Amino acid sequence: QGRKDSMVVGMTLEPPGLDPTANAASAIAEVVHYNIFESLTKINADGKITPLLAESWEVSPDLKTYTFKLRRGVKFQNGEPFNAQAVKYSFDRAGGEKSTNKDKRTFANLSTQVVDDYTVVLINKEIDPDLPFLLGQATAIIVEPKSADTNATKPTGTGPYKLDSWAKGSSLVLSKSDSFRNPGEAKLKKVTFRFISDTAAQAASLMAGDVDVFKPIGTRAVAQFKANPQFQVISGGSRAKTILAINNKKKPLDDVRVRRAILAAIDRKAVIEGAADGFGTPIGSHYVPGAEGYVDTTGINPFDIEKAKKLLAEAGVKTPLELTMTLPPPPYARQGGEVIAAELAKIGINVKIQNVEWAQWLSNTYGGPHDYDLTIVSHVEPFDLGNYSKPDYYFGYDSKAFSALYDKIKQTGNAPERAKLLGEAQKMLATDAANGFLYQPQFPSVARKGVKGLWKESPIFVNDLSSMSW
Amino acid sequence: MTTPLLEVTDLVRHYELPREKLFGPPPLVKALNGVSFSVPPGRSMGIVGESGSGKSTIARLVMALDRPTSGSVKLEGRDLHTLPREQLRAARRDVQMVFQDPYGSLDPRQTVARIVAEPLQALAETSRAAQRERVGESLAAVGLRASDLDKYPHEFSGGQRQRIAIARALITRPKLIVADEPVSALDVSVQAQVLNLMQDLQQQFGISYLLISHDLAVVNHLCDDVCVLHHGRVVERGAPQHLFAHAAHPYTQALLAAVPRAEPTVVS
Amino acid sequence: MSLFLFKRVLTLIATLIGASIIVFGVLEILPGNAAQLLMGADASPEAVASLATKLGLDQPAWTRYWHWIGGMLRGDLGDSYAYSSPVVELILERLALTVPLALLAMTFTTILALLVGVTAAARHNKLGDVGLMGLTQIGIAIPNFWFAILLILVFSVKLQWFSAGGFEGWDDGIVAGLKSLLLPALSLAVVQAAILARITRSAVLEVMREDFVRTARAKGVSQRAVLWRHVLRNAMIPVVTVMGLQFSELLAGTIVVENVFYLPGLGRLIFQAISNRDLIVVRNCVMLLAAMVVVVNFVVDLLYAVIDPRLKASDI
Amino acid sequence: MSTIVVPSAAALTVPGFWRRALHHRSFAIGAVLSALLLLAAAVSFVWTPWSPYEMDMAHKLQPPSASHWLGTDTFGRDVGSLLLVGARASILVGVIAVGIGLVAGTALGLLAAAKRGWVEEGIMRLTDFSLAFPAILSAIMMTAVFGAGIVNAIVAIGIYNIPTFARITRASANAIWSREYVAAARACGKGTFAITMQHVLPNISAVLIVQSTIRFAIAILAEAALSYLGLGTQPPQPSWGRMLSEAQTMMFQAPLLAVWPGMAIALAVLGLNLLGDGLRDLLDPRLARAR
Amino acid sequence: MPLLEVDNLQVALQTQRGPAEAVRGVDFTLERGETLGIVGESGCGKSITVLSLMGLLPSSASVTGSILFEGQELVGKGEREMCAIRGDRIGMIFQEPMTALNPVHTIARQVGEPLRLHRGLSAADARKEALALLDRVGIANAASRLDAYPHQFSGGQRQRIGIAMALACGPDLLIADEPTTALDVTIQKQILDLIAELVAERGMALILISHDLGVIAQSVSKMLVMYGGSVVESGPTATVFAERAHPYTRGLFAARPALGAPRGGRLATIKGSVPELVDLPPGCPFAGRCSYAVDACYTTRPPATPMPRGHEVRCIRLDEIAGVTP
Ligand SMILES: Nc1ncnc2c1ncn2[C@@H]1O[C@H](COP(=O)(O)OP(=O)(O)OP(=O)(O)O)[C@@H](O)[C@H]1O
Ligand SMILES: Nc1ncnc2c1ncn2[C@@H]1O[C@H](COP(=O)(O)OP(=O)(O)OP(=O)(O)O)[C@@H](O)[C@H]1O
Ligand SMILES: [Mg+2]
Ligand SMILES: [Mg+2]
Repeated sequence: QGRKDSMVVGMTLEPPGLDPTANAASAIAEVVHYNIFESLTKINADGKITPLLAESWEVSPDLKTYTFKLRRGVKFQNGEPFNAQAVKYSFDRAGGEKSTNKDKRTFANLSTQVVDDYTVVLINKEIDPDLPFLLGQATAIIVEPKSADTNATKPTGTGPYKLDSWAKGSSLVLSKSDSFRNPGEAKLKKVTFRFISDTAAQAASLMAGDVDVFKPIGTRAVAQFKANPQFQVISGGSRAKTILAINNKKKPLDDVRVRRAILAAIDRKAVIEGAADGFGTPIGSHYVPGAEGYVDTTGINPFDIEKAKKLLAEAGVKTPLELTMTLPPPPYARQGGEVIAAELAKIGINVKIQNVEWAQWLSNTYGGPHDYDLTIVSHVEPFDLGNYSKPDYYFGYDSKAFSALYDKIKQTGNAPERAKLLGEAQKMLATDAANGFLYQPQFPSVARKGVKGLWKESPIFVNDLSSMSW
Repeated sequence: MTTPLLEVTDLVRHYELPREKLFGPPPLVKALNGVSFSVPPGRSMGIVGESGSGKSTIARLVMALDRPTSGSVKLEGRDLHTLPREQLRAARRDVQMVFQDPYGSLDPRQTVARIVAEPLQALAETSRAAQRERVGESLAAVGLRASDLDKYPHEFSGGQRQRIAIARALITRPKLIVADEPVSALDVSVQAQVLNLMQDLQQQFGISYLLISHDLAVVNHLCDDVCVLHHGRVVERGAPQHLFAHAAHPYTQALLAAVPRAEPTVVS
Repeated sequence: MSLFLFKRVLTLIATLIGASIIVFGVLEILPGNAAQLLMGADASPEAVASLATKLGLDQPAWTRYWHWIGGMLRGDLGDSYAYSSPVVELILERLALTVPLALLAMTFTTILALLVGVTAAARHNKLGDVGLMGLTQIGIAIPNFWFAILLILVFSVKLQWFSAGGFEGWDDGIVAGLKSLLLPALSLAVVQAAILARITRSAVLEVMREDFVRTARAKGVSQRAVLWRHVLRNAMIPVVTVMGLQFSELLAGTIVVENVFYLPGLGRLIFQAISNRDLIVVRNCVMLLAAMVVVVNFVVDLLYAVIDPRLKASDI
Repeated sequence: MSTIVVPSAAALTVPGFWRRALHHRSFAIGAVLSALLLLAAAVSFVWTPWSPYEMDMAHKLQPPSASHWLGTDTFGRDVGSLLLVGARASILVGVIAVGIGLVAGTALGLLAAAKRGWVEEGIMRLTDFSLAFPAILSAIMMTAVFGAGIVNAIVAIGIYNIPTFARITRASANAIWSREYVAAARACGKGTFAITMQHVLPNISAVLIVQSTIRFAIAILAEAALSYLGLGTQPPQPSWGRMLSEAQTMMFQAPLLAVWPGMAIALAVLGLNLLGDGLRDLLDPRLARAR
Repeated sequence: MPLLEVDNLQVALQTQRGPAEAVRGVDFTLERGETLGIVGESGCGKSITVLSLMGLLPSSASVTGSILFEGQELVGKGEREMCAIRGDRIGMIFQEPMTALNPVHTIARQVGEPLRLHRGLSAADARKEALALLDRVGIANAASRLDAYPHQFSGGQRQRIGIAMALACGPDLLIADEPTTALDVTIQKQILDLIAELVAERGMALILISHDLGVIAQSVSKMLVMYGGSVVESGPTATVFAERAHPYTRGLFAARPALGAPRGGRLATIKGSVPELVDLPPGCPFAGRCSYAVDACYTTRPPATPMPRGHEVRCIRLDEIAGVTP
């Protein structure tokens, strides 16, 4: 290949701005995180947390106080130095009143104290053993006070890359930052992101040679690349959970037997095939393989149509039962919905599919009145069992037992103990059929042969460009 | 003195053209500039003149299809343009029209029976059967057969169509038929048939014609009186034989001089 | 001329006022709001609320309407919620693609349609005519996104002559820019060209029946020359009318084609802005489209006068 | 068109109509294709080779075979069955969208032609105004407000048809109003409404029929475009447009999947266009006269 | 050698109802400077006859017989060669002055076009010539109106422009197909006078078509009376007018209302109406409407019967008719 120092990366969605602390779109992090902006810690492909802007950290035994030693000699791209003040500014800003940070609540619980220029202490109001992970996410990037407000259009970070140009709607170019502390680390001089949402166009762009890497690519486009020696297909797990959310508050879905019937009617394999073209691993609860304390719960509500029918009858539900399924735009939801609707039809549940945009889904299904029976969505937050302890959450799952168990998990710092409790929580959700747990999606990427350093697993959605090369 | 059948007094009609300038009056076409004449009952009037002299405009005004800028059209003493709608309807019984184009004046979608009965529908509510009978009579009067009742206009020749149009005009037993160039679209041999027919009907039913034509000979053949129209004014009027023999107005003279005589003048 | 212009300007203003009210009203009842969407599902309600305040979404509709109109009159279209950059910039960037794309597509449409239409008319009812008209029937029946994919398959993937999509702007030169617009323009043009070719054919046939064609031939002008020199210009009135309507169809068609060729155009901007509830962008874009359609129809009327001298005196 | 030829629908009642129709090539082909479209939709109510909703992941994306004549789709459903059932949606879209445009547009156009003056001016400005919003755009806005779905898509397409029909109706009706037979009817004392119903409407009906067949075809395509954007027919209800847009994502792996609905649309549109062309010829009075 | 020699010209047209013989055996000759008139009612084949001279028949037409123009056969001649003759050697004026000119070209361009085509003049030269021509045909102020468009002229003026166009290359034969039917009597007179003047001036041959006997009487020396695609009577104008040998000619003359005739007289009519070409009997086309017709009339085409003074009539019942004075 002639162009050893540049690469074109295809992405499905365009970021609506480049400030991950102001906007939740995951496309922002995929462009800027670890490339332009950095955080104290780094989450790696295998899920391990390693130092980044922090050199090391210590945790107090009560898991509430963290002391971070910061890396020295780091400069922002506008020449300002990186130090403890910048860290305090960033975290206070993220938790502050005017903050539009998606994790505002996390930061509001933190109080940041500057010990010296290169030491900060974080005091957390709640116990959260995952804090080092949270601080490795894009919402926890360290910004420079003077440039912070213009990060959306002129991002200024400490990372190995800086924004070169952005043709909105089309492509965005990052080039190597001269002020980066370790000039040899990034091998690519120039990386272009191209935004292509149409699945067929994604495939075409790869085949026509317009794009070197597509990450992640629409699952429907993958098959043809598997057999093609010019390309490599990479796919790995994530922390995401694609579920059929069931409104636990609505009749007759408030009856556990009905929910179990629904789960029993679902053939997860078929759903994975239909919704994600096979790119997924079945899950039985709101938890994914590879996460701390995972247990296999897929056997708790296995695919069994006869049982499903019996359960429905037991619950006294008159068939056909009419339910609506509200589906947001992504293909996994639209396609998965079609499959599940067909499956539920077999046990006498007539599902009316209602396709909505994200805006509607957010304001009516997820937020506000929780006006829905069934919906399909992928929960990408790594640790979000806590949502089942909130009766107001859109699941409407209201279990005293689970809330108590979850409180206990939060208080527990001891790893094996925690793992055991987490296992119990998973089983409890599965037994209660709190939702239709479907699968852990795998996000396939397609790249030209010769592209190296692509992350296989995706614990978080980033493109770590400094690891990539030809 | 009896009231004339038709009395046209000082008829003026100016057409406004679309405005060309934002401010300033729209351009005017002065189609008629004060035309007066009258037609006594049972007599026929011809109107001749070159193209654009306002002949058809007179026809439209007499038929109350258009409103005059000023002046009046009186039919048996009633001013058509001031009559209330109901009385106008009744007055229309007495005046019917025959148009120039035998292809365009019959609705291609309607049967001959419907076309001919149209004036009846609009006026009095006679029964279907009675209507059909009258249509039959009317068609017979113009020399068409009852079997033609259910045919469509496209099944007839030009001359036959003009007969249908005349039958339609006859059905209300009108006192006046306004005929705007009724034969100029027809072939010479057919033209003679239609002219003869019109003449017969005049004798038979005592109908008056207001005959509009640019062919002097046609007018001469059918009318008791002729008006020569020039630039929206009547420049000369009188009995045709007399007028054509002793034209006084230079325009009439020019008109007459231009008519080619069917006497060979070119010798090889 | 002045009266005509005056009427036109009035129409334009009335259209824009109407459009502004309709667009604003329609978008008001869209469920969901930009703040929630920008912050995502997991955002805390506090964050969403503070963003809404920042964007001015918490003010009454009335105030926002006047704010928008007032801003527009001052030449300030506001800032996009999603991109947090001025709408003017966004739109101008997109226009730099969409307008050339629509013009290029219109050019293809016209050339193809005239060639096919006139050729078919010249071979009226012969094999060539029937064949070409059959082709246009097929052209009309093919959805443009489908044809677009086909073009990509052949010219980008198989032959690799063009890139499969994308647009790098005009900085690399006109040729490079046009090259990336070629396939999209073609896929937009095919359907419209098929329609226009049929119109052209029947208009040409109609004109060919006119007396002056026989006059021209009686002068010794050959059949071909009669067609191109005498007939075509006379046949252009209905053709140009349809072209005017097609231009707005083309603008709308870009929404789909820009999606397939991942072009940063106005159509896609509107489509995305609607689903992002970036209403300020939608409002301004729709106004722009409406204005463009009115202006194009104005140009069409001017063209009439260019084509047909009879219209000069009275209509313009 | 500079002059609108208004064919006579009287020809429809002419005894020779059907005989001539059979000998008219494009009418005959068009009629057969349109009949097939109707037949497919009708048959799908009582019989399809497979259930169009029955998924079979084990047999997805199969090439045409003896059991699945046209192969299977991404969910392992039988494409042939989907195609049959999909015809229903396409017909529905066409009929209702054209119906809305035809009824409302024709009424407006007739009113404009009959009343002239400022009524006409007003109606025409209104249609100008609505033409400034392309169909897809208004459909996108409508579906955004009222939710995606076939009904809203149909209504949006139908509304877009209104100004088109209004303009055509007005132009043709104006031509009729200037005919001498209308003057004759007026001379008989007929009112505006009676003339509109008895003379104008019958005489422009042929134009409207032809335009309807064209608009019908365009509506099918518009539904396909909306489905491509996810705004048309909603699953599990199949429509050709939706099949096509779904197949579009599989163009590289299973190109045949896009060919079937594409061909179905093309044939239906072709049929309707031919039918319209044929009707125009058959209803032309000049041809009828030469019978 | 005569300028034009037409022998047994037959034209068949493809119509909706099958083939129609629009022209069935027309013969005539025309010397240089001679004027020929053709009369007959609508649809009798007048236009088709002259269009076949120009090679401007619809593509569905098939022509047999012979047309010798200065000795060269025009029937079957290629399009290219016909283009060279049209507008150069043969000029033509059409009926409708309102539509015969291209509305979107200036008159200078239209009048100059044949000159540029056949004489290879430059645009400027053609324009100069056009000016001279327009002056000649009596367009007032021609110099200032060269760049005007047809719609800016009156009907009579347009017909003059049409004449200028036909005369541009000084043709040997001028064909005028009902050049005045659409015009007023006063203007008709001007135009006919102009044509007569020009023909005399340039020594051209003229074929003038009209359905108006008056026009024919005043403009031409020889005439043909056509009916149903056939020439039923021909000869010097004065003779035909005097003799009116054919029943149709008689009917035609009698059907015209005469100016100055006393009121109340009835017009003589020909029963029936003009037949359609497809319905014509194999014999005499007029048989169906002729009061003298016998069975033979329907079955055999009457031969041309020569009469004194170059007069010819196609009728087998001449003897019976001769007794009745016209
Ligand atoms: N609706 C109209 N608007 C404007 N001008 C009109 C209108 N109708 C007629 N005119 C003009 O009025 C004048 C007289 O027209 P009219 O039709 O009465 O003439 P005419 O004598 O019947 O002519 P022709 O013999 O050609 O039928 C003409 O100059 C014509 O152009
Ligand atoms: N293009 C054509 N196709 C078929 N038939 C035609 C065509 N042109 C003329 N005809 C028929 O040929 C016959 C002779 O037509 P022609 O034009 O020569 O008549 P004409 O004597 O010039 O009549 P008019 O006085 O009306 O001009 C008519 O019956 C006409 O219907
Ligand atoms: Mg008139
Ligand atoms: Mg003729």
